[in-house]
Amino acid sequence: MDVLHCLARFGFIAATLVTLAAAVMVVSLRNIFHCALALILVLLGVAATYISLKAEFFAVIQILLYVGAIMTLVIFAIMLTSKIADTTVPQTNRQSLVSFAILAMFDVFFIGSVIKTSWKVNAVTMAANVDAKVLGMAFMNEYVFPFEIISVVLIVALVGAIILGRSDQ
Amino acid sequence: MSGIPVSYYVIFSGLLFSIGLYGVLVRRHVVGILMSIEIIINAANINLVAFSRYVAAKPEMGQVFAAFVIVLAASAAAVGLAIVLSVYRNRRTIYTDEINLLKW
Amino acid sequence: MGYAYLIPLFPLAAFLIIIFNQKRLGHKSALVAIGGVALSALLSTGVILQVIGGTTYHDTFDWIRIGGMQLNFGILIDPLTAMMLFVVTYVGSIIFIYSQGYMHDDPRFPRFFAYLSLFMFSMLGLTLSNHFVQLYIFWELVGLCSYLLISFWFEKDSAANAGRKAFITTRIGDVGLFIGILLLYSVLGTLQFRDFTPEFLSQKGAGHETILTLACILIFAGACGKSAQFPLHVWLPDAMEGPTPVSALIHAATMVAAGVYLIVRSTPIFSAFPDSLKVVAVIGTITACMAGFIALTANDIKKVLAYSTISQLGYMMAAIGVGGSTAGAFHLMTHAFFKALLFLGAGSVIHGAHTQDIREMGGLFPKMKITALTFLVASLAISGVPPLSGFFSKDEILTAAYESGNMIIYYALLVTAFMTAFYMFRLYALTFLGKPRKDIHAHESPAVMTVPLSILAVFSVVVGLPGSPYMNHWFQTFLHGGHPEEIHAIPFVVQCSIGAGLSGILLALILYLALPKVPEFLAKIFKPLYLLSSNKFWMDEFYQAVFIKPAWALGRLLFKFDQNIVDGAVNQTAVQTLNLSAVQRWFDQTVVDGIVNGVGAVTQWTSGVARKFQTGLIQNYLFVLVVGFILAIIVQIH
Amino acid sequence: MEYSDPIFVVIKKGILHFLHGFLPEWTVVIISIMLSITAIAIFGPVTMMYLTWLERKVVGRMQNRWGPNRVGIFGLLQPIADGIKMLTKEDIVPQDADKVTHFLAPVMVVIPALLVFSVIPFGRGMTAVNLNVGLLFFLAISTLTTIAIFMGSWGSRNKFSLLGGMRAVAQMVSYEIPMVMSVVPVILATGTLSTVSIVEAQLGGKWFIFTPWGFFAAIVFFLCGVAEVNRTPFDLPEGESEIIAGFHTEYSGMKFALFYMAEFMSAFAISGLTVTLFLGGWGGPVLPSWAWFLLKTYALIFIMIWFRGTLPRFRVDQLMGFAWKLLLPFTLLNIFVAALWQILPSPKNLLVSGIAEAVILVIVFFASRKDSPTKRTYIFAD
Repeated sequence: MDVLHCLARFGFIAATLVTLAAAVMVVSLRNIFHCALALILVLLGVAATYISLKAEFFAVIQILLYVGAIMTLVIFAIMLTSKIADTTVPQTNRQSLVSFAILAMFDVFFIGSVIKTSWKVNAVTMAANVDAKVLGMAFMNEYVFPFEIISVVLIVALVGAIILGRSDQ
Repeated sequence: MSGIPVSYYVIFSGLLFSIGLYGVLVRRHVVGILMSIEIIINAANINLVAFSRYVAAKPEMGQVFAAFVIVLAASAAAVGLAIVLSVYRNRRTIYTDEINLLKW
Repeated sequence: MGYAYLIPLFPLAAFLIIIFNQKRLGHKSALVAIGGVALSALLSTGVILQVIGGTTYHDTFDWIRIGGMQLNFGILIDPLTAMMLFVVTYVGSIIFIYSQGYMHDDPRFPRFFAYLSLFMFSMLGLTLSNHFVQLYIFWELVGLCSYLLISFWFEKDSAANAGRKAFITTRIGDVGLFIGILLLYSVLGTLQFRDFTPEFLSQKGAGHETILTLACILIFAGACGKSAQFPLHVWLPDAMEGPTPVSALIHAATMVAAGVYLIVRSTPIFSAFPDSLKVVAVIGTITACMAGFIALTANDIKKVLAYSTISQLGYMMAAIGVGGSTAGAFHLMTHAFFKALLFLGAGSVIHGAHTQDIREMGGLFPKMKITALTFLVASLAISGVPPLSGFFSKDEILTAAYESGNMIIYYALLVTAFMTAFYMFRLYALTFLGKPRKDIHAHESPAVMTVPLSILAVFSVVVGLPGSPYMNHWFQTFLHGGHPEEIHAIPFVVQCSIGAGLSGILLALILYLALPKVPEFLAKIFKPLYLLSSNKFWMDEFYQAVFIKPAWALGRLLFKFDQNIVDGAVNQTAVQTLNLSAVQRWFDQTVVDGIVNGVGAVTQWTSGVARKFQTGLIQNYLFVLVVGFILAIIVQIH
Repeated sequence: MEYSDPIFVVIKKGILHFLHGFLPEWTVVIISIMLSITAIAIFGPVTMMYLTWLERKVVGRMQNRWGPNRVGIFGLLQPIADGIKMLTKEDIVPQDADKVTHFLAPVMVVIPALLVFSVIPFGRGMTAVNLNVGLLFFLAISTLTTIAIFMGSWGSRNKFSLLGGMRAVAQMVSYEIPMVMSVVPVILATGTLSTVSIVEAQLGGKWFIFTPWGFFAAIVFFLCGVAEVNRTPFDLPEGESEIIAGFHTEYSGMKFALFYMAEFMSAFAISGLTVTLFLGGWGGPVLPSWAWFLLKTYALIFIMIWFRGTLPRFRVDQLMGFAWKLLLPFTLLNIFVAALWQILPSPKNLLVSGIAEAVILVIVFFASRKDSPTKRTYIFAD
């Protein structure tokens, strides 16, 4: 079975690499619509990552919410605002190089420190599989208060969005 | 896939995060910035889920909070895009460095 | 009897309901108003029955507290209040019903009923109030309502002017009333009616007789204003410009009676200071005579009634003045009924004949029977023919006058009684009897108007009986709160009054039916008198000359003064100021501005430097933030 | 039955067992996966081809025509002919179209349509992948179609395409919500998200469509499904009479065929899922399970075609109003009814929830009828 494991791990690594590449495209492409498509790719890659973490439910939620809902919103917004594919317009401002340098520095440092640390692995959580039922229980029992709060927040945000987006005539 | 060490996920999310941050710092297009923010949020979520799987006290903890984060991201996207639209309607531009009324 | 509080509130509610949706209600508003007043009539019936049962009620709650001084609202229900309630609510409801027919075609129908309801509310409030200030408030409200209703047809200049006149004239009296109240408070330190017991007055008012007398006279001045007594009576005849139901309700039955009510209410004070009573008596008598005399020659049906009202009010005042306050109150009640009846009858006549000038009428009897009959009843009642209500009350008054021993007043009143009978039947003859002088297509009014007439007729027959010797003056006893006052009818007085009444009636009928030439002839003979009467003693002209013209003159004078002296002074000041400021200007521009500009320059320079940091690009800020954040982490770890 | 029912399973088993002899273990696993994939990859297109044939036949009969009847007996070979034609047609790409997007769109649109087949239980033990979140997986994947359609519509720089795309996205996003909501009662009843166990919960004729909530939920779900796959009366995105062909105006040849295929496959998938959720899946007497499944599914597909033959097209505002004002509140309340059904004892719950259902239906209907879309007021045109 180790062959399968190798394959799976290889696939997973490929997925992450694709995701990163897509993310780079998101921040670098000139055509904002292509950026949106790349972002979709990123989100799918993240979903794959979730699957690799045995959080299938969560992966599906990711697709349903992000790809289904949020991305549609984003694309709509892109459509409603103009000059999408006008590649003559510079899409980055003047501080791109310096911030790139800074962030690269940061990443090097970050990766170094992450590798240096030794993570202790909790066997119990490794064994446990978290499916919809468990999550539901968690939401309804010990996280019920934040759950309610978050739903209120959501409603408020949506109402606000409607009021903001309403055209004036 | 228990073979993959947690540090791998952490690095992955860190890179994703910094890419998103780069986008936020650099993009002129407001929607671009919003998308970069989505990337950042996803990076954070990956961390949550990964840690909830590897080193958390309870297995579902991280996922619960990741779910909260997703909801917040959704509302942020909704409000943000609504703002973008109204700004575009009033100022006819969606480039951040042209929306500088606060300057003086 | 706490529910007495509700009595005024029903009309108020009706007012609010109607005024806020006139369009929607339309003619239904009349029903609302009638419902309101009917409900309060119901409640007040309960109150009256309890009072007759012998209970009185006094309740009060805090309204204002200023330091030691405290004003409190409340209601006081005693026999007098009960009587007023009876009059106001019953006459009121009847007139409401009547005016539904009378105003039927008016475009502002709902507003009319709104105003009526408002008036009802304030009148009831006035009746129930236990306190001079409260009474004053409702007093003014009533005045306002009368103003609104007199000038209800404000398209007519005459109506508008009449309204204004009424308002201003009564206001003169009201100022007096207000000052009077203040004086009372300053001396006695209380304004609640029930505190004014004789002993309280005697021991508290000792040493202040003059002030208190003055206060009484001032209060009486207020009463004069409201119930059109001699100097201030001029507004009432003009007030006839308003719709007839208004004249009936406000200017015959209730509001003008408010003055009398006020005096009766404060009889204890007045009787504590007899001089004031004398004033009341004199004024009352003068008013009675004069108004009656004017009424002899008035030709407008409503004017005649107006003047008769004035003279009857004078009657009541005189009665109070000579110490027969119960007689006054009694007459107030009877008069309210038959005078309301008279006015409504007049209204029905006007409604049918479309004219107000009695010289154009005549021979209306066959055309409008019910109106004519009820009118006859009322006329008989007012001219004091036994056993109708008017007789007993008037008889009471005459008796009181006789007993007071002041023969001038007595005979003056007697003459007035005669004149009353005379002009009433002159009016009646000219209007209903004889043959039509002009072909006016008169027709009987609808049932909604005639039925109230009939009801009122019945009332004005029977309402006198409680005070009559047959029921051995139950009413007076009742007013006196139980313990009876001995009233022995003096035959001489009775004969006199009957004689006066009947002779007046006969004379009038003879003169105006049998030999209609005579009146002109008489008018020619007594030219001066006739002129005096028909020009209403030149009262208006007199006021015009004595008060209004001088006021204008003074105004012009003041204007001139303003123009020349005051403005001159102002201009001079201005010029001087200019000179001074020239100096200051120089100082400012050189020294002060120098400093200010210096500061400004410095600030500008520094801020020019600081401004470089403020790019307005959010991403720059964010960038700095991120850099700082990363540095912080690194430093934290190493 | 005993032998005909698991026939496909048996075949697969056989193949695997045969291979097991000489191949290493992991290859066998991979091959077993491959087998399922191939099965689906073949099944999908074939279904699509014969759905087109079926549709043309049925609509033809409804319009009193014969429909395709030249190529092969009953025109059974017509789809193949069409396929050949499609493949040989010239592939036109508009000049300043966004090449990449324009190319990727048809591919992207087929992928989800094929993926969803993997969780549909075609018969006993005939589910490609028995995910424990299968149902949610189905819904999630089917939303990807939206993006694909949008890519196509935007990629081919064309007003009508863009309009079609806009419409498509708006419509799909709107109808997704009542769709998911109408599924919730089923999850409530079965307590699982796996399609297989949902079907097993309905075995023995306990179909959810026979419960009050299930009945209405099924109707709503099916309608939303029809809207999701943009078929009449919800076919605004490709309304020929309004916007030439909507999002696939600029597509020709195989790309167009792919769009077409996607549409029909998702139509099949939706019907299949409706069957799975409410009509007892492959459960049924006598016939083998897969036969039952196909029977029910084709019945539903026939209804879809029937719609197409009968109903006129919605208007945009009517469409939205229908989704947001009628379906959404109704499905929300429906969840409560399902909960009632769950908590009450057996004989009582039928009555109670039935009454509740009726009341809710009436209320929602009248409440939404008050402001049901009337004639549009044109803001810009005059």
